Amino acid sequence: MSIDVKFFASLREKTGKDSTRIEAASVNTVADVWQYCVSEAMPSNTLTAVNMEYVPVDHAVKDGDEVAFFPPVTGG
Amino acid sequence: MSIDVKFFASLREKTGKDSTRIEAASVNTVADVWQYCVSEAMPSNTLTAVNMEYVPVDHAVKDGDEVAFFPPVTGG
Amino acid sequence: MTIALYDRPFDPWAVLKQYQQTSIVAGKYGATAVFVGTMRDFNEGDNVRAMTLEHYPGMTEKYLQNLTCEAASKWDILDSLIVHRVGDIKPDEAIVLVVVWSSHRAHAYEANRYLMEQLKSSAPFWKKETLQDNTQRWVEKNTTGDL
Amino acid sequence: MTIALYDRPFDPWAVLKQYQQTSIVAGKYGATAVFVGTMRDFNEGDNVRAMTLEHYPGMTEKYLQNLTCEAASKWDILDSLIVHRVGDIKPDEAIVLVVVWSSHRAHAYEANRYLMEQLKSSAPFWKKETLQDNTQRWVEKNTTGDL
Repeated sequence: MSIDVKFFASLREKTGKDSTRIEAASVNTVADVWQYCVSEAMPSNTLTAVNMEYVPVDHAVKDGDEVAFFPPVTGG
Repeated sequence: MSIDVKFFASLREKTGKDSTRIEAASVNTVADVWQYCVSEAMPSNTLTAVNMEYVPVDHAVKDGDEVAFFPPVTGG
Repeated sequence: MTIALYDRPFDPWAVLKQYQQTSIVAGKYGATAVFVGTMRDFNEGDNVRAMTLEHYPGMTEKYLQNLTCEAASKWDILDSLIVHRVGDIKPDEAIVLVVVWSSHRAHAYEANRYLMEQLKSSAPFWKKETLQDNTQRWVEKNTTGDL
Repeated sequence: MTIALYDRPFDPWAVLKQYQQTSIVAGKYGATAVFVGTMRDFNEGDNVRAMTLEHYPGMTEKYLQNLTCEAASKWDILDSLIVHRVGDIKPDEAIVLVVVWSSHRAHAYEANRYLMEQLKSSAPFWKKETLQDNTQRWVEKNTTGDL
């Protein structure tokens, strides 16, 4: 299946990835998407979203999803 | 002794008094000032101030004080 | 810490902006909490045409000044501004403006709320409303700040 | 219920006044609660020259829109406005403006505070600071809204 993956802020810089599309059969959850894209372990404070809604890392992903990884937010 | 007395808002209208100076020997407390000036009893929700600070009705008054009577406030 | 009584209409945003530009040190405050109370054209089920705000000259200023000092001692605030209308007021005109500048939002929010609640419950102002049929009535009691 | 992201400096008081004049029905609101977050020229003991606010286009808008709807269901509010800067920001520029109009001050205050706390803790924005010596660093964590 095809998944759009995005990294923001310090995670974008650390992983050296911005936005990428992956085509993978072996990917079931948000955590799998990270593992597929990045060799290092996901930092424990990473926030994860699917289709622009916050989800836990064990959230299932499906074809066409947009999966995002980012550090704690600091707006306002 | 000489005391300046002020009435505000609905109390000013009810008593028909605005600001008045009394010269009285028999006046010891804020409550006495009311009694000296007004024939009716003081409404129970009346607020009282001496020299522009809130005080209870049994507060002692002295020569030269400014004593004020007013209803619950409704600013803001 | 500034308080002011205005006997004519004022634009709260213009007053606030002006004060901020002239009195607040740029770059030092992170949080500005503002409350504006505006005259509505209805109250307790009746249409209201106009209002007169009576106050106790001298005590009003003293009360508000003491209040701002008290807030400054309770919270970590850089400055505060209270502006209150007196005299004749029309619907949609601002009655009160309270502003608190702080480095921290919790202090700005809480000090602002405190100033408004104290002002509403204790500052010597009294509202007299003129209804649609030109009858007048004193507003008896302010609402509490509870939900 | 309006949200907007600005990629250039804005005058919060002018934006607020303009919105109020065009979108809020005169005479119906009694309480306006406002919060403005402004960039300071210091943070965690260091002088800060500039800041870049990154965000997640699409999710930011969605998050803020859902948040305003949630607040409107929790409190009795007439309208709300959230404006947030993105991109390059200089000290003393406004970062965020949150306004709530209501008939009742408790609702205006509490909804405003809620919007700010949620925005701070969950809206997908990230600050990168440029210090005096031109080094850059990501702000790691927002402060809590506690005293």
